[in-house]
Amino acid sequence: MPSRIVTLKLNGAERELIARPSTTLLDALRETFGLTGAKRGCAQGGCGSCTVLLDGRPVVSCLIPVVTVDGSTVDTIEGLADGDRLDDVQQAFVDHFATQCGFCTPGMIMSATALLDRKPDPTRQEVTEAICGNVCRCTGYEPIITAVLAAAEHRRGVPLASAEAEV
Amino acid sequence: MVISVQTPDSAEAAHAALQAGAVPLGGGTHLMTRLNDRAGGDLRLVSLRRAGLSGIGVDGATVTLGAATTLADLEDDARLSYLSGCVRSIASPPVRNLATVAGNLFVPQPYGDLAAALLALDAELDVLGAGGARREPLEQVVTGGLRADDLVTAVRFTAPAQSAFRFYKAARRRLNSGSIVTVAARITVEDGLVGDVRLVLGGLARRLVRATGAERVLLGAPLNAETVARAAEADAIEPVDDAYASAWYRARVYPVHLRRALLGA
Amino acid sequence: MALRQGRGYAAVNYPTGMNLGGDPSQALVHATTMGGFVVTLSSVDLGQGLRTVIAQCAAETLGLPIENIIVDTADTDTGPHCMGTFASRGTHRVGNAVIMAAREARDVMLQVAADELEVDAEDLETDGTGFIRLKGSSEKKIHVSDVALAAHFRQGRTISGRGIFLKEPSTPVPETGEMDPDSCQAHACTVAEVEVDDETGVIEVLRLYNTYEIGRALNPAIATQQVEGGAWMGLSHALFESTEPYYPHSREHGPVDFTEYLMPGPADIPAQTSLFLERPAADGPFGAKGIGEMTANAPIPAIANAVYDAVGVRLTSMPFTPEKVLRGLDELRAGRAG
Amino acid sequence: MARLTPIDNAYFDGERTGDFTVIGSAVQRSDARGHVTGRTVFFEDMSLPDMTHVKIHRSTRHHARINRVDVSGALEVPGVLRVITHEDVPNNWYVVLRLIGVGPDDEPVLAEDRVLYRGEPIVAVVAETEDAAREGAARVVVDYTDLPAVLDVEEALADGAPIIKQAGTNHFVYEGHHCRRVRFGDVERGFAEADRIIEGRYSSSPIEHAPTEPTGCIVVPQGDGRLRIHTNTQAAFFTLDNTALILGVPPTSLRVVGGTVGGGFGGKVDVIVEPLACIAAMLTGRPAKYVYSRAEEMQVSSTRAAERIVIKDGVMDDGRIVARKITLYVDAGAYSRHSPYGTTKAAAHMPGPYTIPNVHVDAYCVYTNRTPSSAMRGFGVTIGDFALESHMDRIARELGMDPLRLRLKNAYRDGDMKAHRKIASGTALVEVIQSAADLVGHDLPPEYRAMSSAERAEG
Repeated sequence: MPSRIVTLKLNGAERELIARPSTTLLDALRETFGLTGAKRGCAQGGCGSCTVLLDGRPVVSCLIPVVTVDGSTVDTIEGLADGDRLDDVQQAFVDHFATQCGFCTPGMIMSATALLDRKPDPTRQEVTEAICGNVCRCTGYEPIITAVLAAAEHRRGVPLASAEAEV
Repeated sequence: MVISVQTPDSAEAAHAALQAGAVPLGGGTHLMTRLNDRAGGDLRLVSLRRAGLSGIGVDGATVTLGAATTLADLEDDARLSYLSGCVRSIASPPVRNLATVAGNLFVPQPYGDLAAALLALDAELDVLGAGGARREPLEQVVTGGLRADDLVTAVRFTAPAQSAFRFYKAARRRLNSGSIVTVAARITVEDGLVGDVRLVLGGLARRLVRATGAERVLLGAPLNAETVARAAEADAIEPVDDAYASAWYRARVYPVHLRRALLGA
Repeated sequence: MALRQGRGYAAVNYPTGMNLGGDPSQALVHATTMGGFVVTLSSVDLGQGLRTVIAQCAAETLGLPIENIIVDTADTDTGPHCMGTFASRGTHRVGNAVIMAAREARDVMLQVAADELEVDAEDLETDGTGFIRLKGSSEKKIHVSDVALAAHFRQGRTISGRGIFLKEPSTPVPETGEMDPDSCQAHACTVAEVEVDDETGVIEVLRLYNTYEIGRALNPAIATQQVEGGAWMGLSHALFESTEPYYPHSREHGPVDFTEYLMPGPADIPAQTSLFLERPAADGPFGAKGIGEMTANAPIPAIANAVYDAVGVRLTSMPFTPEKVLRGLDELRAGRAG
Repeated sequence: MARLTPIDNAYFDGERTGDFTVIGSAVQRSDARGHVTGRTVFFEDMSLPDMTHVKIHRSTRHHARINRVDVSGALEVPGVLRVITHEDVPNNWYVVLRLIGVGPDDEPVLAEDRVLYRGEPIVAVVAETEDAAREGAARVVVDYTDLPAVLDVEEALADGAPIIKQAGTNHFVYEGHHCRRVRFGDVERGFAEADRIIEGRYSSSPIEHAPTEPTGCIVVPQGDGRLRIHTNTQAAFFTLDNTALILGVPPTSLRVVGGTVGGGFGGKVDVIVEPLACIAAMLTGRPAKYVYSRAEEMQVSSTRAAERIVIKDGVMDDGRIVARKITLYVDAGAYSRHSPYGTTKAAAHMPGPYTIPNVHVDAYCVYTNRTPSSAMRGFGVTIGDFALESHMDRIARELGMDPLRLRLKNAYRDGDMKAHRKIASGTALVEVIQSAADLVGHDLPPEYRAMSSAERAEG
């Protein structure tokens, strides 16, 4: 089985790995780089738990042989926070109690991040479209939608609930 | 098990890999789900991601979609706004960022809604085969398939006239749901009568169905509920049971959805 | 074609704890050198927020800020026995065990503080900010970190406590079914408003109104998560879910992925309006009842009853697929025609 | 901030005593930060060198005798280390029921001479990679003789039905009875006195827990000879005790570590993955992972049981329900797991939150050649509530009565005796109905408004 060296720009840094043909991007993130934020919920592209950004776009990383994306930019949940400081989508998920078991959360946040990067002022409908590939079995989605809309407001200058609380 | 993945940088190289027995990998949204989950013999893949097959060309009324263009690329292209409803009805953004135009042509029903739309638009395929490049009507490929070493490089169609294209999909959920009935149609109405119609049904049967019977009923007739009801009776469709709906239900609601697709209500 | 609206009602109760009892949970609590308190358990957090609520129970009982509490759980080498997280038992069973353990630890903590302050332990109180003070005095006080240091290094005492909760097991009488199944009962009433497409049988749930009686909302934000997520699951069961879509006639077409196994997505959810009532349970931790399971139950019949209200079809088989509604409508129409 | 469900203090005001500092406040979840940063560690996030993988060869038949199992093809697959058959399992019985005091053991860990459902595990394959384990499992060949399958609960109980269980009946036996019984008052007399009889039949199909995180575990052999089991079980000691019994080892030789679970809903109460992963680790001396694929989770893991519930009520024209007879069938699938327990819970829940003087319940736990069902959120109650509350609506319609008044009239209250002969206390059905009526502007007359769970008005 011919393995290949693959280079990724991963969360801003050039990283290399040796990949077998069957190694998926998800395998590479979790097993090679130890970035276990992206989860394996189904390996069928159906749950969205493994969503990461590939060249800025949300993708289900379980369906991508990593050798096919050599040279690409990959961003994962681990790259969002600035040290201990959560980014606004993460903070909104915390503030609005948008997590329960937490398994869908990283993928959900990456889908939401991709949306807000393209559309800082999404409608509720656009939020539901953006996260419709991310299965959550716990929350019923409403707090997640609320959190994404709150993060969007924050990007338009409205402080997050937590910031208000601190004042 | 996947024993190799080639990432050729040209259509010719990709085609050569197919001739050597490799299997084409578009977005992987169908094939990879199987490979991740099921045992199987050794498999060599050829990825089309880098083969120069992506891109959307609009030249006058002629539209050319590279085979490896993603569904998300179609969704984002304002020139293809008539396809937006169709594309957004397919799966979810993280899947549409991978899934390709040509891949969608070969997924089994009740998926493959873009294929229904392209068939309604009477698309042609650019195919690189053993004898070189050729054109194949999509309609022929939908029924007859392609050879294992044929490589689809592009899909071409004529853009529909203003508001002449209808796409309607009934599914169990609003978003990200397999089809129960998909209706894709190119239809023009002149002086109250149907002037031109091409009608394709997805989701109902094992394969896409060109509803030629319905087309005959519609052609030259007034586009109203009575005509559409007759049109819905005109084809022998063999609906199927699956996890989404029974054959009975599909058959039962097909006339309703045909009417909603063509008349809007 | 018509979209026809209807409203349906359902009211339910739900037992807390394993049926027939006999399902214990234990807790250990001990202070660390600087006044952190570790709650040691073997209980499992499934995402319902057990860790957080348990920390609240411990903090409240000890009279300390929640920041002082560490919950260490689900390692069978260190944590004492817990039956498990199911049967709406976590908050109730584990909460009670933690309160018992924390009370014992609190007693030691106050005794140590009393010895340091040279007063009677019975005259001390906690103020919730970390100080233990003489009742009625703002001067005479000691911080819990000093108490813990004193216990460790001066007095040579462990500030610790043990707790267990067990509802005595009941055995049903075979002939009559006489038994004591539950610890307490939570309650819910759901009003569902639906819209039914009478040509396709598709049900849309527009709104769910729910009142839940939950004993005590130990953490209203987490309780809200439980009830909203639970009502969503009820809706999902009602309209979509089955591993065997043709049960019992055929075992075929069983879903194998999240595409085929249908659940409402973010675009398919109704507006939920909820309200809590609190009738504290005599044996519940601060009166709390178990609510994790109940919340999925009432929406199902409420939706069925709303469909009847809308179109006159009595749905007797879950899930309420468009096909079942449409077959019902067809029968009604055939009956009317005949 | 989070949307908080309001608490209506007007109800039970006198009972809501207590002055709290932390209880009752919306303390932030201690796990939220880990969840949003991806730092929360689920069992599969553990990275272990030298890990092996377990995949299962499963029955393709609903009910069959196993004539022969040929594992030679599996062993030829490069990377396959071992195959595990029932002969490698020291005590080849799941004992979940024994631990809660219910017998007999009825489910093998790996099938021996027969299979009772499609998907039943027959051989476990341990390999260097998931791909190799999967390939190995696919290459196992089983020679079957099909036996008649029973796929319907009522057909299973009918005279002449093929008996699929070695215990000799297609139903669980409750202390000599065919079913869990509740007998209260005299239901036939109640029917005779009733103004009308209202009957209904309700059913459901199996439901999957569908946690986003599949059920699984990683077992790591320790230097001291013990096994450390990282698992997403819902019950750490349940897993520990069951696994020790199956392995025939002292419980002190195992350590279960878990507590962080990507959704359970009852499905992770089963102890299915841990014993085989432990055997794989013991046989290879290496860490072993066994995690369900999504397809296995959907079709092989336990379901919420399908139920069939028949209700016959004796009702007075004023809305009082004077008799309720319930026949309830739980489709346990091929094996007991927790279904006999859940069926008793279903019986205990009847006749719902109502005070009815004559009650007769027969709750059957029935075996069929289906995927075994087991615990799920609302175990024993969810489907019963669907039936009961649909039936209440049916009664209200038939009587032409307001559905909420019908419920209030029959609502159980403090001091009432339930059908299982326990005196009710802490009830609040009346109040949740009154409150919900207010939420939607549903008028209730003063006498219904004045009702209280704590006391009944005179007369």
